Amino acid sequence: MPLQSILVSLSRRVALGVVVLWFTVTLTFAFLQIVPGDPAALLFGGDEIPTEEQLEEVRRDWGLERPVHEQYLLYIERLVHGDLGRSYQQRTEVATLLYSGVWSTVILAVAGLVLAVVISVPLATLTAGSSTLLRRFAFVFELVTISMPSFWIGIILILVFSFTLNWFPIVALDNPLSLVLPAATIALGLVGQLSQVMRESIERALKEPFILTARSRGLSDGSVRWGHALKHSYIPAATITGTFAGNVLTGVVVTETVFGRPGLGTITVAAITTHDIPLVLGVVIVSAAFFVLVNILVDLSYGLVDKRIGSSV
Amino acid sequence: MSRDNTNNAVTNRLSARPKRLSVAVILSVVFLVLIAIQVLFPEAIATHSPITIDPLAALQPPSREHWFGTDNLGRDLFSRVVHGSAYSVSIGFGATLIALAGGIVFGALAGFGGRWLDQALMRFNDVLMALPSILLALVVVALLGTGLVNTLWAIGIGLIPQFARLVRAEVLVVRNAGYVESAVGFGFSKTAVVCRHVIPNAIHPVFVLATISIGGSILAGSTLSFLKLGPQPPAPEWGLLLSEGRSVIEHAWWLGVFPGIAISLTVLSVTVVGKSLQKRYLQKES
Amino acid sequence: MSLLRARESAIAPASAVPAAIAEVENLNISFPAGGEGRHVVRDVSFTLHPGRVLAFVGESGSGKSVTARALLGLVGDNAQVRHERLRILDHDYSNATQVDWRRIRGAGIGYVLQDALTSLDPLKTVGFEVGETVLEHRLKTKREIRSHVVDILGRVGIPDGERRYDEYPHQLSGGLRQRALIAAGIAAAPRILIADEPTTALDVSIQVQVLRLLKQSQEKGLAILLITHDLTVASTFADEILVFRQGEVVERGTAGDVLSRPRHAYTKALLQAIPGQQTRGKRLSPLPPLDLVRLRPPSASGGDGGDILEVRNLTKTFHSSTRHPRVAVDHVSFSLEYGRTLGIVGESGSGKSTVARIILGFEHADSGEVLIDGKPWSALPETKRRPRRHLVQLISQDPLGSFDPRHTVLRLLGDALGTLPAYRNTAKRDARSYELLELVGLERLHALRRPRELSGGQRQRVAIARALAVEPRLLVADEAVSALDVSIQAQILDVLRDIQKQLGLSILFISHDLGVVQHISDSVVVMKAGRVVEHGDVNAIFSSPKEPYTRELLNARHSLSHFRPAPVDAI
Amino acid sequence: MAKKKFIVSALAGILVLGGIGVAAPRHAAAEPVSGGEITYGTQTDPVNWNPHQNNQANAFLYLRNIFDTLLEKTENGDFVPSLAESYSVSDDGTVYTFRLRDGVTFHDGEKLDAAAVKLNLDKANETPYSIYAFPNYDSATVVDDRTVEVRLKKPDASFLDSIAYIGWGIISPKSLTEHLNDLPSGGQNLAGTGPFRISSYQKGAQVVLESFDDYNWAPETKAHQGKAYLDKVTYRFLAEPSSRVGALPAQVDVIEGISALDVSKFKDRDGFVYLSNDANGDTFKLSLNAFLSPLDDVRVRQALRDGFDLDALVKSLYRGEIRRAWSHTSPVSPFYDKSLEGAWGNNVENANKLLDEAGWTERDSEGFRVKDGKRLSVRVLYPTQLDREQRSTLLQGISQQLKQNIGLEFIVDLTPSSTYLKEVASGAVHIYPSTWLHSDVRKSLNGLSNGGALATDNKADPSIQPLKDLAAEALATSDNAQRIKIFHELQRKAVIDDVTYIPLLVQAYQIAASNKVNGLGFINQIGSPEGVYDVWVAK
Repeated sequence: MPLQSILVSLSRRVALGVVVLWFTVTLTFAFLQIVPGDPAALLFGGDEIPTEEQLEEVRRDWGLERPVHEQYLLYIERLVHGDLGRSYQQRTEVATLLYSGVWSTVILAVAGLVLAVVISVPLATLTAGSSTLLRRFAFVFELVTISMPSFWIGIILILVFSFTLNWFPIVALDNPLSLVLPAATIALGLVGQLSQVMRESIERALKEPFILTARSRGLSDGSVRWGHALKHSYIPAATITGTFAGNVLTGVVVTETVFGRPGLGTITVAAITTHDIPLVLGVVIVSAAFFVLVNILVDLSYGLVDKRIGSSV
Repeated sequence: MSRDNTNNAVTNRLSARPKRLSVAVILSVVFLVLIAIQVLFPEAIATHSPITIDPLAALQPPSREHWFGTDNLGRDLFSRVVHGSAYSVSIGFGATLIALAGGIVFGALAGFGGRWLDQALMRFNDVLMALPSILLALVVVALLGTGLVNTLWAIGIGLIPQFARLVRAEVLVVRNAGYVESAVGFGFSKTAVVCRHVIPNAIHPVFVLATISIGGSILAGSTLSFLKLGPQPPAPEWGLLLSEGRSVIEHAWWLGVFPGIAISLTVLSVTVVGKSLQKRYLQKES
Repeated sequence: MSLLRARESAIAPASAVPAAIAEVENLNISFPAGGEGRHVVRDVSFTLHPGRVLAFVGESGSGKSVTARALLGLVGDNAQVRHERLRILDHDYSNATQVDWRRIRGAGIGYVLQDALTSLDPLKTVGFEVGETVLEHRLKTKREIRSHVVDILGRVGIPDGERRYDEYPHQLSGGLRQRALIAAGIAAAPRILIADEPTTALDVSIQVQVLRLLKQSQEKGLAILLITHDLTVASTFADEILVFRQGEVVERGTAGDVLSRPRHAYTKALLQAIPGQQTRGKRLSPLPPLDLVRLRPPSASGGDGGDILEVRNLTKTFHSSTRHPRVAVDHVSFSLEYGRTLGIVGESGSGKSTVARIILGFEHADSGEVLIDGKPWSALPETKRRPRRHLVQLISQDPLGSFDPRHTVLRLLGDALGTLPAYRNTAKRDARSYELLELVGLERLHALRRPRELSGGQRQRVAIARALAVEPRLLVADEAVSALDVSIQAQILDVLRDIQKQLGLSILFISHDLGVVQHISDSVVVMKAGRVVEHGDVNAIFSSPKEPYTRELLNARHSLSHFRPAPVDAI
Repeated sequence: MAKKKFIVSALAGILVLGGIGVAAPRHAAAEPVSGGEITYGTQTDPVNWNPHQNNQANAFLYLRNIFDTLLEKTENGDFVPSLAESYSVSDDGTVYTFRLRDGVTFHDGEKLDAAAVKLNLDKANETPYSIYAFPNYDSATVVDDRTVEVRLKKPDASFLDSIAYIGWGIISPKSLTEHLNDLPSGGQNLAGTGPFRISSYQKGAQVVLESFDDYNWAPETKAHQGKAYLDKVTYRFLAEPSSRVGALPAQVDVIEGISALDVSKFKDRDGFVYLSNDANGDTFKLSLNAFLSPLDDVRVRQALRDGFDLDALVKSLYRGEIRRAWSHTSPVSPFYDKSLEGAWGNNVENANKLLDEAGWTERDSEGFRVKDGKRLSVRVLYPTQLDREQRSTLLQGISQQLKQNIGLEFIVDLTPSSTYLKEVASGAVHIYPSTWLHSDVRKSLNGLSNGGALATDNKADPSIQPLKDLAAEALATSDNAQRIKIFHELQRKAVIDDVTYIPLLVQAYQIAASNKVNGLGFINQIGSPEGVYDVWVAK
């Protein structure tokens, strides 16, 4: 695919992504307007019931007395300038809050995804189309991980590997080992699906004539699997991983809660439960942008792995 | 020479390969039947009332009297699990039904509605997909409040994009299938073709996805319960039981183990059945 | 003809035959899966000699490919292979381990499959695929491999190997792709080459090039095992032919003997089934003619001498966002008289199928018009065309795809009949369906099967029955016999001819196979790149083509079948 | 204006002794050692780090390390110097004069002076910025560099409680003027005068505090003077109870918030220290909306109060680690009315009689009492985020018993805080379970005098005016005995006569630590865990 057409399709996707982002923000904004609860009352906080005058003051302070459409336009205008507003509950820049959580979450998510891939690839490649004991083990392992709520997996991992065996700390965040169990919790949520999908496409590839051709060249079973068939599982695997990565916040919320880790998940739950509209919108924007970005990357990677894509479209 | 019987032999060999049900599928179906009985007749199976408290019998380990032990108020855990099945199963089915209905409407409109409607709907779908499902669920709960029915909506809405995509893709595939063109060639009207051929043929994979997403919905429900955003106590919903049991798992392991096993076995069974349906219906066609 | 000369030089006196480099005696292969066990190869023996070509000929499922794969130990994990002797390149492979097999694959025996698009890994570069064998057997280092591969690519006639090295299979044309596949097969300089249907699915002109390439390798002393369903190809190319049928060798001998003096009835039937000039007006299959007179509609033939189909100046351009617009049909005009057959020939991409789709009303032409029965057709809105749609029916290459997979044959026919006012009644519909099945040579028990459970020939018969059900005037047969084995093809061609003769239907017969077109058509349209190159009576065009392109096509076919088997009944 | 001068040195000795009694470790044997660090597993990541804006008792342990107040409250309710070395009150009780300690600096190098204190007091009384505005605060005046005068609108006995409360922690004027908007999110800009300063803060994860080397102004309530023993403390937020418990001792040195079930793992076990402390302020109780049918009938309220066996429930749930409550007010409060103990509760027979009298005589198919076709039903609204220590389980237990014993439907509605306000506004809520933690006389009185439930439910009702008058009298009087008398009267009214409150649990705080950690304790004023100024680690 020539560079120019890559750029054209890239810019088209980015434009589309911006539209999706804008849609998402608008939808969420609209959603949150219907959610019950007076933001002014939340802003006031405290023990005592505020008077109407006090509420008025707060509303003026935060521009809540304006009509909804004005608030929306103001929000979008600020957003275009990179201003995400200020959290109601924490009275801090939303951007600062998100920034404080985003790296921890990204590290956790990436570690989880990498671990999932590291487990799934050999599991799928070695067991595709075979009926060995390993295949049976893989079958059971995948089904069990698919069937367990991830918070339960997390709790069991903590109990066994942190509190009982003391292999992996979860408290000392500076210790890289503390990432192992949370990453494993995220990974186990993906491993089942990922390796099943990969195995299916590897098995499909193994039935293709080019595999027979490869074998006829004297390649060993291993070379055929790793050298030829594995690559054919890339697209479905990347699709699943892309969807998962876009939706990684879901896994992260649970994992961060169970492990008491900082990050966007923790911020999300707090933002929603306290009805902190600017913060919720901030989280939505960040995760939707992440989703859009990941999917653009995944789409582009298709073309890199399979040259037929892009030239045929 | 009999008419082309060599070819015949080949096709017969391919199509007549016996598809036996595996032990896993049989066990799963049996387990799901048990769950169905629990849902329909919980009183017949439960040994105790699920809500009667008995402070003197609190936190007893599993015994002949209390098969799964008792919780911190002395309620019989087995009976709570039995009664809770209705909640979890309703979440699984309810959310899937919502997703199915929404997905078919969206997907079919996009698949048949022409280019612009398709583009608009699919962009909207992208938006729903870009919203992490947990956020969607959290917002829905914030909007509607907690409780079983709201949980079900919270999960179901999040699943719609998946179904819409599949329905649309299937409709597009089937729409271009040879038999649709052939029906047109015989002079059937567009409506007749859609009703007779497109929908019946597009719906199979959708039902398979539905089966699998029942399990996913049960898991999602338990996650919402864990975040205290699902059904509220004293409902014996499994996720809630598990969530409540987790803090005492070191002292009363049964509270953290049996509800978890109930969830996992149910989801596992649904998944096994779904996968087997997928094998039987989808791979045969491809 | 260089090929012709090459063959003659290869046929040398028996005493000159070099010593065998592969010997197989009484090979038996079965698949014991499912308990009953399937015996796919029975007591097959053969030998391969340097510089000589052995051909396995047979229809699909006859066991020819499996037999060849036994030489590579690639029969399949669950297969049972028994033999009295299996010697390859002076080694006994009776009890060979996987390691032994891997040593001989690629390095000792090269293997070339049909359809390079699926036989080359689409995600690997051509260079990688060709070099893989060499690297696997450590014949070259990674540093040397590039120049070695480029060299081989040059040898198989792929120009600009440096560039091609980094390209992917889909970027190559069909001919180059097949050459690349052969390059991969011979890259490690094996002494035996197995070529399994190496020319199937290629256009005639490219088939010739590929065979020529194989011939060159043979001349350099390679022993070639050619597997083909095409007797013509085998006859041009092979020194010795084994005819396979249901896992057994029914006939063996030199190419000349087998083709000119077939002993076995099966071989004779096969030869007789090959369509072409000499078979015009004759039956290809040994089956009796159908009795279709009952089907004859009361108002059979329309105005004699008139045209059922008239195509005027059709043009169709396909637009795509990433590519240049492609003109698929370019000012095409022709007509078809009542009760006649018009053949359209052309290589892939010539636009013949697009013309068919426009005629069927599945595609809109950019300009131009199609008239059916002298009345507007393509210009009509769909709602107006719908009541007349039954007049034009399609018989496609892939009948399976044209059947709703959920329906039984009975339902398929019933649905079609339901469009006619006379068959609103279910009982009437069923009775008529059974009648139709019988008429196209199927049995009642087939009515309750689903299309998937039928064989390819049976499916095509169902498709024909369904088309006939709605009392059409024009049948469009788009590559209707291309996917069928030669004996089945013969049956279906006979059925089509019976239909035409007895019902007076008109047939538009589209095919890339010149022989088939020559056999069945009254007149012919030759298409290339969306244009009509030549149009006229079939005999005139095939005997004295005016246009260079037509001549080219005919020459290519001729070089494939320089040897025309005499009509069998003449022997 | 006669001034009551408070002589610091005269009382110092007594106060130090008192201080040791509470804050000093019960297990301290060896000599304290300086240096070292600890990791402290806590329940709460503060929503807001600005002390003027934080009302989470579980966050005070961090804030108390970072901020000082003008005065400190002792265990027996007296106020002793902290940043103010002395104070005096005018005779009419409306003017308080504070003399500030010399040489106090903030973490950011600013000096503590009268202007800084005035700024803080003004800010702390400014709404909506502060949530701790004092209703009777009028103004603060800088008299000289080290003297501040505070004027009240009218005498108020609870003023010093606010002065000593962490909510009025003194923040660096630089922080308040230049970084006001950043204070809620913690970090380096949050400068106080306390023994520790924020080294780093990761939202949702942990806050690391380091010793403030200049610190030399500990109040006498502390066990030592000078800088803190520890060089560094890492507070790791572990919201999951099982994580805190599981992480001790291998991964953390100290934890707080231990469920009754987990106590046995640490209490009286080798290698561990376990401390527990009752909270000051209110107990965990049900606030009844006495203005909403059917609770507008006092007989129904009494029946509800007596219709369940609280002792058995508490014992089964908390295994003796948490006590049942008898009064609206915490038993550790000086205003606690001990005579309420054993005076009410678990009288099913009488409860049924009362309901019969009140006309709830019929029963429906589920066994609930019915009157005029209406079921005897009350709705309890409880925000999920307040649900800890199995409180919702306790409520369910009560619900179940009320159904079995007296046929009353007690619907426990758990709701996330985002919908809580909507539910409250709906007006169809009978009962709010709540705890209010403070040692503030005025707040206690407010609660006791509002006739139950939320102020919004009944603030206009004239029937509670006598209560309000009593409360106002208690607040205004300078006679503590009189105040205690009024308190007792109000408690008895609220629990026995009017039944506007049904006390359930005495809120308690727990700390567990590995036994090398010494000097842990609780905050005198409200009873929650104290900062780590006095904590040291045995080598």
